[in-house]
Amino acid sequence: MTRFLLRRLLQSGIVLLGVTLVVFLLLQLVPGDPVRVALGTRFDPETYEALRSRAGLDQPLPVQYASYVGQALTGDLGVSFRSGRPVTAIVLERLPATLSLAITAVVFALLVAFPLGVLSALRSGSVFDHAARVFSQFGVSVPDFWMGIMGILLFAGVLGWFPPSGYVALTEDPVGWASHVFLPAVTIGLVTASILTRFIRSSVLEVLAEDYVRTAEAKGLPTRVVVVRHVLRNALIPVVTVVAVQLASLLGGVIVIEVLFAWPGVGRLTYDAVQARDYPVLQGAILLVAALFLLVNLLVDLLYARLDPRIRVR
Amino acid sequence: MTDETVLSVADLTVTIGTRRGAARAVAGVDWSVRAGQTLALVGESGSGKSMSVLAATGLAPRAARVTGDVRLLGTDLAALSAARRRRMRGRHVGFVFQDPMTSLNPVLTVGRQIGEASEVHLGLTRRAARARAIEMLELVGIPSAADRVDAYPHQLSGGMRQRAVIAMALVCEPDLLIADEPTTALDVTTQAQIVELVADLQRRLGTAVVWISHDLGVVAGLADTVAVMYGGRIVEQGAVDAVFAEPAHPYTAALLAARPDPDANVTELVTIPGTPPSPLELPEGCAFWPRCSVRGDSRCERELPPLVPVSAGHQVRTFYPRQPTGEDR
Amino acid sequence: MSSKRFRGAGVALALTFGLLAGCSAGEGVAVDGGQTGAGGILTAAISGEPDQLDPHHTSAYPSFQVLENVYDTLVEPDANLAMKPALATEWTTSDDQLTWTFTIREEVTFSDGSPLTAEDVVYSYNRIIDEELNAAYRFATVESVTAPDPGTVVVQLTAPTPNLLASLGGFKGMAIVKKSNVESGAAKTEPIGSGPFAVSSYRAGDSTKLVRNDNYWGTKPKLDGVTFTFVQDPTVALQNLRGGEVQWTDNLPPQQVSALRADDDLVVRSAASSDYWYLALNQARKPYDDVNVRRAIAFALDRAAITKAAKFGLATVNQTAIPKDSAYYYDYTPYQQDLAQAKKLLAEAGGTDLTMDLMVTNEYPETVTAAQVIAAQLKEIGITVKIRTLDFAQWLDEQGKGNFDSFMLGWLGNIDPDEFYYAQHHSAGTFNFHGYRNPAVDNLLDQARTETDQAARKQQYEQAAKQIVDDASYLYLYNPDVVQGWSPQVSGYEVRADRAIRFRDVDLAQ
Amino acid sequence: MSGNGDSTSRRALVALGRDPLAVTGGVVLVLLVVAGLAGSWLAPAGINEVNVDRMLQPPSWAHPFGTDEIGRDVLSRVLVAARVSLEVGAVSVGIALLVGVTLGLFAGYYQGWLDNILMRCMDVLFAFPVLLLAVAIVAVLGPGLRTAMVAIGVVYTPIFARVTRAGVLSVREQVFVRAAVATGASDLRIMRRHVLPNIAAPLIVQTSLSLAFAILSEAALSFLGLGVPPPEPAWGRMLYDGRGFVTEAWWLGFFPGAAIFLTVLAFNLVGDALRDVLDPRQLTVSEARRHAG
Repeated sequence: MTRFLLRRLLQSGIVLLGVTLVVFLLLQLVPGDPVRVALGTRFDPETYEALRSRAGLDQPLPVQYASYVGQALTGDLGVSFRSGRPVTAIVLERLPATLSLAITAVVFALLVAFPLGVLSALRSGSVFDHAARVFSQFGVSVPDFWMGIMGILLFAGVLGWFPPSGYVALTEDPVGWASHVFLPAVTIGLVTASILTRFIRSSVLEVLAEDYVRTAEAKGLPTRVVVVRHVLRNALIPVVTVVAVQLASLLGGVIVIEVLFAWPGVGRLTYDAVQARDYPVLQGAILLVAALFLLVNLLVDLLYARLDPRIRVR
Repeated sequence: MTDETVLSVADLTVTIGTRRGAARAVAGVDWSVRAGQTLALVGESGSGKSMSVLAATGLAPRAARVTGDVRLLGTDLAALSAARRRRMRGRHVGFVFQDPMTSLNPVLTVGRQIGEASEVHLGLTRRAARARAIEMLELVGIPSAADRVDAYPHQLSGGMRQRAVIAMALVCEPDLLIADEPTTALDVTTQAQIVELVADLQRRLGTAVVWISHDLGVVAGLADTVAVMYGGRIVEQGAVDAVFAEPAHPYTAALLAARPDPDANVTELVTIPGTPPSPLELPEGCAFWPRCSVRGDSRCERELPPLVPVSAGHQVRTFYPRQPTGEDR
Repeated sequence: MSSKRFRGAGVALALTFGLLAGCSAGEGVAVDGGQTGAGGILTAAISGEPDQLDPHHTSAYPSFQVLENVYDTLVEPDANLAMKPALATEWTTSDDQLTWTFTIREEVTFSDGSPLTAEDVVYSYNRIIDEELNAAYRFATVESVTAPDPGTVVVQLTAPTPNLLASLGGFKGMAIVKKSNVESGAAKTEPIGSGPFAVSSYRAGDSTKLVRNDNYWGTKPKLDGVTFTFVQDPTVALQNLRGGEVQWTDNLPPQQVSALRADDDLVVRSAASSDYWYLALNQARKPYDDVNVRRAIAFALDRAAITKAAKFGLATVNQTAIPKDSAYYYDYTPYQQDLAQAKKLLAEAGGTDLTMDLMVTNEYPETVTAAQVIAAQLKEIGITVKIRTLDFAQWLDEQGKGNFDSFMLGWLGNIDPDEFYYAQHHSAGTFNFHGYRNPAVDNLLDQARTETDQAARKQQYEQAAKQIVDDASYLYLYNPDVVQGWSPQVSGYEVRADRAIRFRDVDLAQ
Repeated sequence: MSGNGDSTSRRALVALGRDPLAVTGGVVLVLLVVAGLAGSWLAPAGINEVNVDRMLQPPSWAHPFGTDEIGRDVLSRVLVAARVSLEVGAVSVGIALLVGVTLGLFAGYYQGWLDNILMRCMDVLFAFPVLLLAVAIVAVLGPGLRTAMVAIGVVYTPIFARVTRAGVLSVREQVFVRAAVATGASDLRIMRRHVLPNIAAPLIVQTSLSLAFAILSEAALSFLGLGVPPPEPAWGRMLYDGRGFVTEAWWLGFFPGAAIFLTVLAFNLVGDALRDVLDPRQLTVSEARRHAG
C-alpha cells in the first residue's frame, strides 16, 4: 500500500512537472513577444523593459523555467498583465463558483444516472433499457452550449422560472444561488449523466455476468441483496473513478457553460484571459486546473484502494 | 439414508433466444437424484449438462425458456412464485461452481459470503452467521478458520477458495449439493482433495449430490449413477459401474477412450474428431452422427434414436448399441 | 494598453448637449424634488468587468464606470461637457497662457477620512507623468506640477494649451489618488478616492460594491450604495432589469431598443455619443495609395445599411467624424452610394479583381458584423474582401506594424476636434497607421491646435475635415448612440454623451 | 493474419447493416458528406448575401430556417457549414491518428524508457481538460481554422496513443509476432505487417467516436469565437453570433445547434455500432473524457 502510494505520488509529481513545462512553453510559443502584445499600442522601450524584467523574460529560458517552477511551488504564479494582481489570488477567487457548479452538476448527474444505469442494466433489453440508451446517446451527442441556449430559451425566456444567467454566492444567498445554478448545473449534469449512465450500465452488466453473482443467486439471496451487496458493490468501484474524473474536469471549469451562463468560475477566467491575452493568468489557471485534475486522480486511486481489497495489499 | 428423491427432472427443455434464433440447449431430459446418492452428469462443454441443472433450480439465464417438470423434495418448483422458489433453492440446494477464483465476490470477506445464506434462510444474526462460517470453514478443513473467516478471497489459494465455496454451499445443510465441475480449475493434487472432501461430507451429512463433469475419471470413483449428455440430450444413463463397464453408446465409449490413462504416455491423448454441434444448428437425426465412428445407416442422419434400455436401469439413445464385449474397458 | 485611443475624453468645449429630445421631458430631477428619498442600494448591470480599480492603470471602460463614482478630478465636465469646478474651486491663467494656478477645495477628505491637499494632486499628476501611465500624453505640454501651499497647485506649461481643463477633467484616468493607497498596491482592489461613493468590495467575475462616502465634499448621495454586476449578455441584462434584480443597465439588446422605448415598465433613454466608427485603408500599400481607389470604395458603401446591421439603427450615419450635436459638426456628405461612379473610379485607377484584407476584432463585435456587410457591398464593384478577425491585442499589434489593407474601428470619447483629427490624420500623428500624408492638412491641424479664436479654429477644422474626407483618409461611417435603461423607481439619472455614469444624484423609490 | 482485416470488415458491414441505429447514423453521415461537398450548390441562397431589409426573419417558405441578424439565409449557411465541420473533424482526427498511432506503436513495441517517456508525455497532455487545452493552444497560436485543427488534433492524440499502445502490448506477445521476430523481419516491417492490422479494430472504433468529439470541440471553439472566423459559416460560430438574439429569434440558435447535434449523434451511433461489432470490450477513453471542460 505504501509503495503503491509512493509510486502514484511520484508519478503524479512527474506528470505535474511536465504540466508546468507545457504551461511554461505555451508562453514561449506565442508568436511575437507576449509583453509586446500585452502592451498593445502603448509601446515604449522603458515600460517594455520594465515589464519584461518584472516577468523575468530577460533571463535565459532554463533559468526562467526553474524560477517559474520554484515560485509556483511557493504559490506564486506571477502577476496579471491586465490587472497587476497576483495570479494565485485571481484564480483562487474563481474556485468557489466553479466548485459549487461542478459539485451540483455531478450530484444532479448521479441522481439521474445511477437509477437509470443500474435499472437499465438489470433490465437489459427491456423498453426501459432502450429508453435509457437513447437518453444517454442523445446526452453524449448534444452540444452542451446548445442545450444551454435552448434551456435559457425555455426556462428563462418562455416559462420564466429561472434567471437566464448570472451568479450569486452560495454563502450570501442560498436561494438566489440555487435559482442561478439550476440551468447551468442541469445543462452540464445532463451531459455528465448520460456519460455516467452508459458507464454504470456497462459496469453493472459486466458484473452481472460474473460467476460470483450467480453464486449469490444460487445461495437464494433476495434479489435486493444480490444487487446491492454483490452487484453494485463491485460495479460501482470503476464508476467512482469515472465520477471523479468527470468532477475533476468540471473543476477545470466548463468553459462554454460558464461563458454562456456568465458564471464567474475558472472556465470564464480562462476565457477572459485568452480574450485579453493575459498570459500569466492563463498559465496560472491552466496549471491550477491540471494540478487539481492530477490531485483528484490521485485521490481516486487511493479511494479505489479503499474500495477494492485486491489493491489494498499490493 | 432414505430412498427419498431429492430432485427430479422430467422432460426438461431449455430454449435460449439469441439474436440468431432460438437455441435448444436442453431437449427433453429426465433424471433424478436421491438422498445420499450421487448423480454424475457427463458431457463435453455445450452438451447441456450444466444448463439442465441451472434451469432446474431456477438459475437459467433470463433469455432462457424452461419447460418440464421439476420437483425438489416433492415440491413442483414451477408452481412456486419466484421468491419461494428462490428460498427453496437457497435452503435446500447448495452450489459449487467451476472456478473458485471467480465464484467468490472479491470485495466481501469469505466469512461474510459463507454466512449470508444462513442469515437469510436460517434467520441467524450476523454474529451467529459468522460463528457458523468459522464452523463451516473448520468442517471443510481450512486451518485457523477463525482468522481466515475475515480474509478476502484473493488472500486464499485456489484449493482453499474451493473449500470455502463448498463451505458456503453447505452452510444451510442442504439436501442437495450441485457441484458444477468443481475441480476443473484446480491442480491434480487439490482435485483429489476436493473430491475426497465432498465424498466425506456427503457421507457425514447424507446430502444428495449432482456432480457435473466432463472428466469420466473423476466421476468413476464418486457417482452412483451417471448420465451422459450430448447435444442437449441424454445419450446414455445408468448405474456408474454398468455404464463404465459396458458403454452402449459410441459417444460414451469414445469419451472413455479419450480419458487420459495415468499409465500411458500423456502425449498420446486419444481425441474424438470433430466438434460438438452448436445448439443453434442441431442435426435432424442423431446429434452425434457427424462424429460417430459407427454411423450405421442414413436413419441415424434423419431420425432421432429413442432412449432404449440395454439392461436394468441402463438406457441408451442409439440405433446401434455397442455389444457388451468389455473390450474397451 | 489602449486607453489612449479608446478612453481618452478630449478637450472640453462647449459642445451642444447631446440628449435626445425624449430625455428632456421630466428627466433629471426627481419628481419629489429635494426630498431625501428612501436611499437603498442600486444595482447596476454593466456589460464588462473592471480589470482593476487603479484609475491611472486601468484602461477598461467598466473600470471607469465604477471609478466615475469613486474618484474626483480637479475639474469635471457638466451635462453639456463644459468643465466646471470639482476639487479645484477656481483657477487663473497667466497672460502668456503658460502658468495655470488652481485653488484646491478646502476640507476635502478621502473616503478614509484623511485630508486631500495640493500635495495629493502633485503626487497623482507626477505619478502619471513619471511612470508614463496611460494618460501621460495629456500632460504633453506640461513642464511641471507644483504645490506652493496645501491649497494651491501650479501647472507650468511649455506651450499654450487651450484645452488643458479638458485634459485634466475629461475622465477619471486623471483622478486624484492617495499616495499610501497606491504604494501599498491596495488601489487595484480597494481604491480610496474622494468621490461620492467608496468601494466596499471587489469580487472579480462577480460584482463590485460601493457604499456612500459620508465624508464626500459635495451634496451627500441619497443612495446607500451602488452594486455593479457584470452581465455580458444584453438579453440577460434586460431580463434582470425587468425582474427587478437590477435597476439600471447600459447593456440593452440593441435590436429591442425601439420596442423598449414604448414600454412603460422601463425607462430607456439615449444620447448621441461623440464616438465615431470608420474604415481605414492602408495608404502605404498599393493600390490604396491611389485616392481614386479609396474614393471608389467610399462610393460603394451604403452607410445606412452598415449602420442598420451594426447598430440596429442606434446610430447616426455620418461622413465626417464629429457628430451632429457638436459645435464643430461639419455638414459634408459627398459620398452617397453610387456603384457606377465607384466602378468608374476603380477602372480609372486600373484596379480590377481586387482582393482586400479587412482587419476587425472580436473585442468590438460591431466591426465584425459591419465588415460582413461591407464585404457584401464591395463585392458589387468587384472587390473581394477577406475579413480577418483578431483578438484586440493582436489587432493592435498588426495595426502598429502596418500589416493590413484596411481595418475598421471606432474612436470613443473624443470631444475636442484636435482629438478627432490630429493623431489620426497629421503625418506625424501617433495613430496615423494608415499612412495618410497631406501637407495642407498637417498645416491646418497644427494651426488649429493653438488657435485661441473659436471661430477661426472652427473654420480651420472644417477645411481640414473637408480635405480628409475628399482624400478618403478615413471612410467615416456613423456616430453611435449611448443607450441606457433603468427602472421607473430610479430618479435623478441622466444619460451623458461622454458615457460617464454618475449615481451621485440618483434616488431609488422603494 | 492478413485475411483477418478483410473478413473483419465484411463482418462489420453485415452487422452494421442489421443495426437500425447504425444505418440511421450512416444515412445522416452520407447526407452530411453530400452537404459538405455540394453545400454551396444546394444552398437556396448565397451564404454571404447580406440584406439589412430582411434581418431576423422567422422561418418562411422563402427562408425555411429564417434569416440571421444581417439578413442572410440561415438554411444556406447551415448547409455550407457542414463542410467546415467535416473538414475540421477529419483533419484534426487525422493528425491525432497519425501522431498518436505512431507514438503508441513505438512505445508499445519497444517498451522500456522510450515507452516511459512517450507515455508520460501523453499523461501530461491527458492532465488537461480537453477544451481547456484546445483553448490554450488556440490562444497561443491565434484563432482560426488551421489552429483549431491543430489544437483539437493535439488534444486527441493521447487517446490514440493509449489505445494503440494497449493493442500493441497484447499483440506483441502473440505467436505470429514472435515468429516474425524469429524470422528476422525488421521492426518496422513487423509493426506494419503484423501489429497494425491486428489493432485496426479498436482504432477504427476510436476514430469514428473521435470524429464526433472533434466536431463537438470545433463547435465549442467556434462558439467561443476562437474557431472558424467570419464570414465563413460554421455551426458553432453561427450560435456565437446568434447568442444575443436567441430570445427573439430562436431559429438562429436552434438550427445550427441541431445540425451539430445530428452530426455528432450520427458519428456516435456509427462508432458505437462499430464498437459492438469490432471491439465489444473496448473502454472508450474519450467517452469518459468527453466533458469538453
